[in-house]
Parts: sequence; C-alpha cells; structure tokens
Amino acid sequence: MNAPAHRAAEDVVELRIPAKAEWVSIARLAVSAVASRLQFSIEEIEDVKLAVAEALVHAIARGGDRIDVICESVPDGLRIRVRNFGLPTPEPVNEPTADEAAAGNLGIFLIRALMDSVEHEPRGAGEADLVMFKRSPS
Amino acid sequence: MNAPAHRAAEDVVELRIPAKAEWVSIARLAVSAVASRLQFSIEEIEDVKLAVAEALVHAIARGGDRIDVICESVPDGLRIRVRNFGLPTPEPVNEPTADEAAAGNLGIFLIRALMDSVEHEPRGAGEADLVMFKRSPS
Amino acid sequence: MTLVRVTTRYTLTQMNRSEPLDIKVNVREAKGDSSVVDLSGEIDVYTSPKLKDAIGNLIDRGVYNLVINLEKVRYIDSTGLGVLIGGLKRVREHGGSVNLVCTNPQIKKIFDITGLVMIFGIFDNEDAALRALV
Amino acid sequence: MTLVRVTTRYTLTQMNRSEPLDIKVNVREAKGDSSVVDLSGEIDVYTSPKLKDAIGNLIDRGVYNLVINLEKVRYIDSTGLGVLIGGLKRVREHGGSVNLVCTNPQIKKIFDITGLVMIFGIFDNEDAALRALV
Ligand SMILES: Nc1ncnc2c1ncn2[C@@H]1O[C@H](COP(=O)(O)OP(=O)(O)O)[C@@H](O)[C@H]1O
Ligand SMILES: Nc1ncnc2c1ncn2[C@@H]1O[C@H](COP(=O)(O)OP(=O)(O)O)[C@@H](O)[C@H]1O
Repeated sequence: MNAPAHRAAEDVVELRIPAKAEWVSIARLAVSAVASRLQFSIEEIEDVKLAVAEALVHAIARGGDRIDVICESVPDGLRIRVRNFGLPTPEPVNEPTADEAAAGNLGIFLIRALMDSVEHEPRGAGEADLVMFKRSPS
Repeated sequence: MNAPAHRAAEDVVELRIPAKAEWVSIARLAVSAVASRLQFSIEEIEDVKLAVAEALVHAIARGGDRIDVICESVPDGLRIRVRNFGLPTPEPVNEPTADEAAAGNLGIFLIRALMDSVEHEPRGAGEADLVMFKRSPS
Repeated sequence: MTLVRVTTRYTLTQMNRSEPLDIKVNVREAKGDSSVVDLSGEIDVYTSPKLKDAIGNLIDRGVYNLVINLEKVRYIDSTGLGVLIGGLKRVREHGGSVNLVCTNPQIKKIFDITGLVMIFGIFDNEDAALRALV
Repeated sequence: MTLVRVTTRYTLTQMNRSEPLDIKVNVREAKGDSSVVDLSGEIDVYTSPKLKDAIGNLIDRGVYNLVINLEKVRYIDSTGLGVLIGGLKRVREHGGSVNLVCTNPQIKKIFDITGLVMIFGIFDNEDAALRALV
C-alpha cells in the first residue's frame, strides 16, 4: 500500500491477503474483475488470472506472512505488482521434492508465457516484488 | 491498511479501491468470497455483500478519494471496516434531491437490517470508518 | 437483525458469478398503452443511471404504465431502488403505475425489508403484472 | 508473449463464477483394471492436495491405468499440474499410464504452452481416453 503520492488513486486497486493457499482464489477473483473492467478479452483475463495466481503460489511457497496484489491501470495496459511481506531472512534453503520443484518451475514459466513482461524487484529485508505487465487489448 | 501489529495477519483480507462507482462490484465480489470462505450461508453472504456495497455507495456519495474494505475473521463472526480516505473537510453541505435522499436513507437502513451491528467511528480529518459485524453461522 | 429470512435455496454459482458487471435494458410495447422493461444483470450504483435514462425516456414519451421485469436481475442496491421509486413517483403524477416481476428470493427480500413491497405491485410473472396494471 | 491463442469463445459467466472454490473428486472403476477420476471445480494450490490424495490412494491400491476427466474443471494451476505429473510418474514405474479428458480451451492451452500435451494423452471424450489406455 503506501502508493507514491503522484500515482492517481483512481487507477489502483489493491488487495492484501494472508500468505496462505486458501486466500488465493479471492485474489484470482479480484484480479479477474479488474481485468474485466479494463476491457481485456476473456482469454486475456484468464491469462492474467493464472499468472497472478502463480505469483501468489510462488510467494506462499517462499514463506512470508502476507501478500499485496496491486493492480494499476496504466496507459498501455495493466500492471500488477505482487508484493511479499515477512519473508524469512536469510531465506531458508528448503529442499523441495522433485515434483514440487517441477511445479514451481512450471509456475514461473507460466507467468512468463502468459504476461507481456515480468520483473523481479528485490526490496528491503523480508520483502520482494514481482511486477507483471499485460498489454491493453488492441 | 497499517493494521495494528497484534492483529494476526491470517485473519485479515483488505481491499483498497478508488472511491468510484465502477469499482464497487469488485468489492462485492471480494467480500462475497471472504464470507463464503468463512462458511456463511448463501443468504448471509448476500446480506454481507449488499451491506458492504451500501457502505461503499454511501462513502462515494460523501466524496473522498479512496476506500479500504477490511475484512476480519473474528471468533464470533466477520467484521468489516469500510474506511474512507480523503473526505472533503469541512464536509460540503450538498443538497441531495428528494430521490437521492430517499435512496441514501434506504442504503443506511439496509446496512442496519442486514448486519448484526453497525458503528460509525469518526477518525482524523478526512477519514471515517463504518464498522459492520455479521455473526458467524451457527 | 435479519428481518426476513429467505428459505429458498439457490446455488452459489447463481449468486456469485460476477458477469456481466452491467445491466441490459430492453423495452417492449405491451397491450394498451403500457410497456415492459426487461432488465438483466446487476442494478447498482454504477449501472443504475442507465436504467434511470431508460425509464425517464419512456415517461417523457408519455408511457405511464410500466411493468419492470426483474426476473433476470441478480442484484439490486439502494441506488437501483431509488431509480424505481423515482420512476413510480413520476408515473403516478400522470395516473400511471409500475408493477414489478420478481422471482429471485434475495431481491424479494430486499423489497420486503425496505417496505417497498407495499408501494410497488410485485408479481411472479409478467402476465399477472400486466393484468394488474389496469 | 502469448504462445497459444485460444479462439473458441466461452462466456464470462462460465469462467468467472467463483463457486465452488473447491474440487469434487469422484473415482469410478472402468473396463479392465483401469479407473476414471472425475474432477470438477478448481484445481489450485488450496484444493490440489485433495486430488493428490485421491490419485495416491488409487495407485496404492494397484490401479496404474487412469483416465482423469477434466471436462468439468474450470481452472488448474501449476500445483494441479504438478499433482498430475507426479501421478503419471508413479504409474509409469508400474507400466501404467494417465490419459486426460479435456475440452475447456483455456485448460488445453495450459497443457499446450507448458508442453505437457506431449507427456499426457489428451482426449476430447472419455471413451477415446479409455480406449487409448491399452
Ligand atoms: N521473474 C521472476 N518470476 C518469478 N519468480 C522469480 C522471478 N525472479 C525471481 N523469482 C523467484 O524469486 C526467488 C528469489 O529471487 P532472488 O533473485 O534471490 O531475490 P530475493 O531473494 O531478494 O527475493 C527466486 O528463487 C525465484 O524463484
Ligand atoms: N451507522 C451509520 N451507518 C451508515 N452511515 C452512517 C452511520 N453513522 C453515520 N453515518 C453517515 O455518516 C455521515 C457523517 O456522520 P458524522 O457523525 O457527521 O461523522 P463524520 O462527519 O466525522 O464522518 C452521516 O451523515 C451519516 O450519513
């Protein structure tokens, strides 16, 4: 939250959820609704929904206590920032099973495939952003 | 946002939207999803959805630039705080038409009828909370 | 304090689908000098101006007997109710009336708890609503 | 970079309804020593453990030929895909296989872009998926 003052409030919808699997579906719904409001096509809405959900799944797997999903309508599209809070520092070297690792890689692959750009922005201790962008329907 | 530190993050879902009519439907969806997750019945979900929407409609009518909807699962039910930011101070004495006034009164009546308790908590300049509570399904 | 308890069960899918986040308004002429306004979707603070315009246009054209069919409306808030009340007031000035068709239990409940059930004629089907206009 | 473009149109209502926020899993025995797993709802990070258990139980009981019917699945994420992949690996150790029934274009697209279409048999209907098991 604490969006910079220059950012017009009318363009931002933010959702804050606990970093737990049971709240991911709410984020999917909210993000779909935002994308739908912004006139994205059904297929594009599905893309954004899955990509954001994968970012949340990834965030939940890393630990942390809450996640903000910040949806911003920008002139050329929709920018969604998934911000992790309360990540364990230093990040524990957990040993995922081979299947978990495969699923995690699929998730990151899907985000990259479904969105037009993806950037990982490290922040202060225990925080990290994943910033995704989907171009406006043409 | 800025929830007190003692509040367990796992129990809180927050949505921040611009104080504009076109974003109310997203809040309805998110609040319905939270109430559904908390095992409220379909009728109770509809009650909470409409009550929160009426609080947003009221907030939008008062002006202001953004609204937070803070959903908290508490032991005996669901507490939803609708927080207005950027209200004009002093609040302008606008002259609603008779129809607008009737609709506004209906809205506040509906909130009180559909929820188990409603409190208005004035805050600092330009801010105000409406705190609503729906008892858990028994 | 929930004043009216809806006992009919309808599915979560019915109530919770988010689309269209809009209303559709369709106006048909009916027998005599009455018209039927078919609505579908959600009548809320964002969409109700569209309904207000449609009803206002009808009244401006001299149609004072209206049936408003809410069967396909999934949601209505106080601004939607306000538009219906405003329309009713205007047609009454010309001796007209507004009957509603409403079968959704949640929406009926809202008309019940607000007492609007006493100022609108509310019917289970369009035929009954039209017959009761005259 | 959207790699695969889905052209079939389905309604927003179909995709966006939020309930059940859960999956239903139903297992049926089929011809030979195969079983059909019918799924409906959303297979995501919250619900996929339920699917993992169901598939794990089948394999523990010696069922190595599976048809998993995704026709009523509206959504699947990487954890759901991971469960399917894990199941496939386990049955393959016993010479078995997993065929999927999938008609939802959005879900097909996910199998396409991830390349999983090359490791699962994916069919338009259950009969074809069962016939291809042997
Ligand atoms: N573009 C990306 N998309 C999805 N996940 C990413 C991306 N970039 C990094 N990650 C994930 O975040 C994890 C941590 O990344 P890292 O670069 O170490 O930054 P930090 O630890 O500061 O968050 C990586 O292991 C990777 O799984
Ligand atoms: N319990 C309530 N439910 C809904 N609206 C309320 C409630 N209490 C107050 N309001 C609305 O808020 C408006 C402002 O209330 P007021 O008591 O003047 O506090 P403030 O101006 O500090 O927000 C009132 O005009 C009323 O419409």
